[in-house]
Amino acid sequence: MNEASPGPLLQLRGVGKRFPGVIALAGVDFTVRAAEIHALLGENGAGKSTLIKVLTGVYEASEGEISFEGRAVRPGSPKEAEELGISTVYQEVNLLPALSVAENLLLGRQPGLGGFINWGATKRHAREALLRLGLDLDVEAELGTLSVALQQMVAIARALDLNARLLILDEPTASLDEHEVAELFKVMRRLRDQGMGIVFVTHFLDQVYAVTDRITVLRNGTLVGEYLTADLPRLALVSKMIGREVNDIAGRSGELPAPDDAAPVIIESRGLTRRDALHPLDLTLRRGEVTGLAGLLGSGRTETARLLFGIDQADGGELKVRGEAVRMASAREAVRLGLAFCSEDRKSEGILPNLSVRENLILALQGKQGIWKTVTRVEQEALCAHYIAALRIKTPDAETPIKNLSGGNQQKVLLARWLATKPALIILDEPTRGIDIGARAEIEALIGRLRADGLAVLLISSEIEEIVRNSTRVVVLRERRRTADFQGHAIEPEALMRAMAGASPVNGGHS
Amino acid sequence: MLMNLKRIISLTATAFMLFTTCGLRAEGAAAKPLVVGFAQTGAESAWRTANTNSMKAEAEKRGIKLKFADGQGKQENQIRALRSFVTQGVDAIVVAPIVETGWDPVLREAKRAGIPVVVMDRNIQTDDKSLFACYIGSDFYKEGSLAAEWLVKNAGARTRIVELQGTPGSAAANVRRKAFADAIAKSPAFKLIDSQSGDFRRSGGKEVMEAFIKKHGKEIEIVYAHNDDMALGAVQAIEEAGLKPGKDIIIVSIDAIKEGVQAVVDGKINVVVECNPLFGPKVYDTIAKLKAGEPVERTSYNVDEVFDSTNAAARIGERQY
Amino acid sequence: MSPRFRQRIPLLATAGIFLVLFISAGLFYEGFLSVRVAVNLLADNAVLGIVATGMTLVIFTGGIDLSVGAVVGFTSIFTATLIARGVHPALAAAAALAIGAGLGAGMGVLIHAFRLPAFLITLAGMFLARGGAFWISTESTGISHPLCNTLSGYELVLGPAALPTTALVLLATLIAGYVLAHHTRFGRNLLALGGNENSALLMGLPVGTTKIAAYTLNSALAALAGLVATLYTGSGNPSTGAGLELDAIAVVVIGGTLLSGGRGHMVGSLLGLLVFGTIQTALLFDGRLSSWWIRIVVGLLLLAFILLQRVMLRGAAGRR
Amino acid sequence: MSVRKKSISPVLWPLFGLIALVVLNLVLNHGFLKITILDGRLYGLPIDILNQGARGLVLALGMTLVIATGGVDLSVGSIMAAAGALAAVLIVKGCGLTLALGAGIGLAIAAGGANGLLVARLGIQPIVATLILMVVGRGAAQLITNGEVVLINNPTFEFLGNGHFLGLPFAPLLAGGLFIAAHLFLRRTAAGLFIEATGDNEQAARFAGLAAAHVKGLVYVFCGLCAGLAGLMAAANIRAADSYRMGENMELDAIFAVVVGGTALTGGRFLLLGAFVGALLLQTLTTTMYNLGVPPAVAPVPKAVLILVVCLLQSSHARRWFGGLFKKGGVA
Repeated sequence: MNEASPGPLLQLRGVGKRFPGVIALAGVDFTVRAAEIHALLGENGAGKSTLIKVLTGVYEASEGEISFEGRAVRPGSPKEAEELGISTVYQEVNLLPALSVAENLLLGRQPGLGGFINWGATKRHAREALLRLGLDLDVEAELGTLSVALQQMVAIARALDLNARLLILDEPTASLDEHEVAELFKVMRRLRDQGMGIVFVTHFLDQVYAVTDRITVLRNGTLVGEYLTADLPRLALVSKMIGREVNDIAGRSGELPAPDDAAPVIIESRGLTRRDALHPLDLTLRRGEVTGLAGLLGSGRTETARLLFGIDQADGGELKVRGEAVRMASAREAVRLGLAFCSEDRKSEGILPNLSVRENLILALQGKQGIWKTVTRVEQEALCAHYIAALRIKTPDAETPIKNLSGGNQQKVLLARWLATKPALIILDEPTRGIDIGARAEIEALIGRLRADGLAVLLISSEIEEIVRNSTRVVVLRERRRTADFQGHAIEPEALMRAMAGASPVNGGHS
Repeated sequence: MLMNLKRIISLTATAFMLFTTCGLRAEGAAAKPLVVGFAQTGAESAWRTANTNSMKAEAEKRGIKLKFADGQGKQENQIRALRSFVTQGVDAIVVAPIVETGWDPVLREAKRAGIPVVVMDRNIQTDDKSLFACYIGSDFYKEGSLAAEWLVKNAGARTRIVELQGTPGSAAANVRRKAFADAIAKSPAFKLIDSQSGDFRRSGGKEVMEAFIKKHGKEIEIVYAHNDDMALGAVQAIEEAGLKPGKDIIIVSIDAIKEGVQAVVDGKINVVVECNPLFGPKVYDTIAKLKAGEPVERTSYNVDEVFDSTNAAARIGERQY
Repeated sequence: MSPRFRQRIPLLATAGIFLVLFISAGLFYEGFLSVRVAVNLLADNAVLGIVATGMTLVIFTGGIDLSVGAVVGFTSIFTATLIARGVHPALAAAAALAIGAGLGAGMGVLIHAFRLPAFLITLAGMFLARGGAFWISTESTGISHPLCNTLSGYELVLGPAALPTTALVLLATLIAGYVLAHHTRFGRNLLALGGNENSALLMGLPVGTTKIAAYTLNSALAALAGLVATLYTGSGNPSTGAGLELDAIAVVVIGGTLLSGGRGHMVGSLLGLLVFGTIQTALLFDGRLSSWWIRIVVGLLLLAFILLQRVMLRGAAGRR
Repeated sequence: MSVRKKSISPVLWPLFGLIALVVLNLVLNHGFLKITILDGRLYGLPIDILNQGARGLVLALGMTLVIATGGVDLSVGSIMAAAGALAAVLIVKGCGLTLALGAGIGLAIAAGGANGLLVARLGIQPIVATLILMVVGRGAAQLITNGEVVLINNPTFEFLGNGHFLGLPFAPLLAGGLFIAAHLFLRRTAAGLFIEATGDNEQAARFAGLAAAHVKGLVYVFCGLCAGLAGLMAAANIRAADSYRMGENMELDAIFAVVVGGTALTGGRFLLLGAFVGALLLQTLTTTMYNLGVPPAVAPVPKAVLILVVCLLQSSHARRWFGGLFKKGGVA
């Protein structure tokens, strides 16, 4: 360690956070020094968000110690954290688009007397704060009229203006273009050189290597390790994030058949694209095959699924279902064409929390059949009984509200919802996320059965082994583009990881 | 942002001023025909509609330009209308006040502008009698008394009364109630056993009467309704109770709208005391006198009659409303 | 410049519509373009204007208050009855304002602390206030007190215009409302809260206090409007202000303030009030149209404004 | 309804309230529940409550479905007035009864469609969207009748509001029949499921392939239809269309009935039976006022108290808070 540097700016020791029934964070150590940019990395559910919320006082840590500038602290609210000198710029720009730039910068602490605002001073102050970031903006303009990148900059300016010594940037680059990212990095470097500690959360590995000094990796709520960026090869990083050393990853299941180019095509996309979501994509999904869609978070996996299923509409390209061109205008149409989609966001896009397991289970089938052709009560109960048994759904009975079930069982009900529609293609977006190991194995077994039954499956997962174990073909996406594809025995974890990481020979070379 | 705003305000203000001053010059020119502003309470009953129509039709007949304002049951709207009439410089104002108080400030403005105000139908409470020229009204007190007198003469042995009040707080309801109470107090045999508001509405009269019948049963011998609409509602309720309105239960009502008189002819209502809504002729006559500088009666009443089985059939043909 | 201009379109549109309305009414109706009409526009809409000012603050937070009309009625009969019984008007007014503020604070606490829907809670508040008003008296009560007479007789003469007390109170309220909404931290916090409660919380703003204060202030302003109504008519009437809450909401929405909160301008509410008042006055000058046309016209204008806002929002979303 | 054992409980609250009111009335008036047979039809205070409450019941039916999708419809009172006015004017003009009724209902459906369009298609908040028609609708009603109370002399039409069928009052039979028909339609077809799914989680419903926007739009159409029918019933009840007062504040009563009946304003699971009981509770409350001699002007106060109690009972935050209070009190 650099001897000249003083003690760490921020130090976490054994910090944990429990929610009823869930351990989101366990015994994590995390150290940020002044004048460094520190990447906090991990796949979904790794505990990054929880860690940040603990730091900013949204959550209170269940255990462990936090010290900031050498003093033990325990921020109780975002305001307290800010007063300490810890400022955060959140992933979603948490500003108010209807208010002016100046106001967003200074809301809650506008200069003035007795609660009255001195607008002149406010504007001057805002202008100066932005100039410090090298920005010359019209501070009276409504924030919403600015580009997202500039909004992001305003958020950073707001955070800095609080006399921050530690700046947390939670995925600030998710919606920025290359040029904007470069501008942001310039600012970040300048701030670092001024002695600020910056925590940078991102899922773009290129950016990690472009701007950070140090990396901390989390996985499943625990610490994997802290590394100097320069010392950690890209492939090694990916393997740490994903949780397996490259050599550990289990091989492919021997049962997987070879891909059959003669198998009937269920759905085929040519140049399918949507602005800010996906570059033109060609994809062919065939009967009796599991196509794995691999890529890191933000690579365009979910966006692909949403376009295929008609949730979002494509800006360009064409889509053919069983050889016929379709304009996928809504999910309803997708269901009618025999598609099914298990979304990764179970809570907001999957379950109807207050309705029963039975109602959740038959919803898609009933939606497909329309209002008049009802699934009779007897059929409903038969379906429930069948799937509860077949998928081993643990529920007191079919009438229990689904919100009372565990995540894994909710997931199985949603799977059953789609299987009941007898789809030709099922898109599974992170089907095993947040699910315990037993249920995971069952779902993987189910995927195999579906393939054997002649369904086309599009499997989206951030777990490489899951893709490797279950897919007959794999398409890799990186930065919203298809970058590679693999078939049969070529589907190897290391190759996949390389494709996902976009490894340059220098970094990936020595593994 | 602020600069823009200031521009909007100043622009608006300038335009405003510009046109206002233009307007000032134009104000002098007076219209030839007599202009009368009429602030009506609303259109809450058939009586009210007849009243409005009388005012409108008579104005047309006489070549008077009538500015009609419907208060939609709100005093605020009526005051707004009055002030607007003052601004417009009408020759005379007629107001049918929705409540008795709260008119002094706006009447003072009219007085200052030298516009005579004729208060119609309901009266106004004020200490300053000079605020309006005269009151042409329905004598609510007399109506209530007439209804009670008819009962004293014709009710025979029947004495127990339920009352269907008008809208709480309205002059008609307050005075008709008081007059009736005063009158029957003189005949101790009569007893008011229950009283509720039917809001001058037909549905209100029906609903309250239904409740009364169930509550008091055969005890009810007489119904006194503050208007025909409620009486007609009560008739329905009584019929549905299997009783014969007008026979099993005596019904006394006020207003004498055509349908009410018809009910008397049919024997369903025993008596209706007229509250003549046809104010048009008398109001315009008075205004003409005021304009000519002739003296007018301070308080005058439309002649109200009593229609019962003895004369209803003969007179039903004359009813215009 | 263009985006700044764009964000002011609703306000400019309202100002434009007001001018078009006012001028065309002036061309149609003789005597319409006069100082008196302009003054009356303020004096006759004072009650509505004061209520709309308070409502603007609540709508800024994304809330709604249905109880204001009833609070106006309650205050009116409450003060009149007290004065008629010999209580000094100033004391009666202070008591009425305190009751108004208390009711608002109570509703605010229920809405914020128990996350209850503002719609239902303020509906209950409306029933309570209206019931209370009629409980005090079902009949209107005239008041006669030297102070009241002085106040209601007072006029501030400015050139050709003579502004009565009611108009002055309205102007003072509007100015105070404007300063509060646009020149204090509290006012900006209201908008922040309505824009995104979660963001406001993360920015460290006092969300709960602000929300409760908004309802308190609004009810206090409704009570003030009740006092003005009492002064305006020189009498208390328990049914004053029936349906006023919807007029106030309409005025605020016409003024370009978003009912979902987070976006709006106090000047818009003033313009909305002027549009509303101009329509009513024009109809009175016409004197032939039946009053139902006013409802239809106001409703259609409301629709037009909401659609305009919708288009603007879509545009804003599309650019992102 | 017995199938749904768990969902009965929210209905119990208004049911208790109803029973309490009935008991109160019985104490004050022993004949409260007395039903006799008069001219071959049932007769008594409970029958009146049913008869007068029939309009409220029909409104509450439509409102339940709107609220189940997370919306609200403020325009029902005005739609009532407009539909009643149009039918009355047409009858008076000598159009056939069928045409008049059809026109009234048609107008109401169109109004509901307009609401649905604004809410579901243009994404305008339900309160604002329906406020427009609340204002315009009443104006239109007055325009149709020219501000007058239109008298209707048509025995067939009157049957809708006052008639008796096999000795039973027709209006509540109609309302009850509608409830049963609606229940059968909603529960025997998938409509009920679609509505609840849309209200519970609109996004998830859309992801599952439901046409959530259509569902939202259609409930407003149905609500408009119910309002139109209620308007016709109100006009028939008093043989007159009072465009000025008909349906005044009925939207609030309807919302109230639905919420008291255990359907949350946030949408999702709806309880037709609860709304039914809620509407009856409200009418019983009104009749109780008459019975107690409470001036109608003060009648809003008990309503306010009821709303507050129901809101607090339904709020988990409030329950937790009071629970904590109770626990503390218990320990001390």
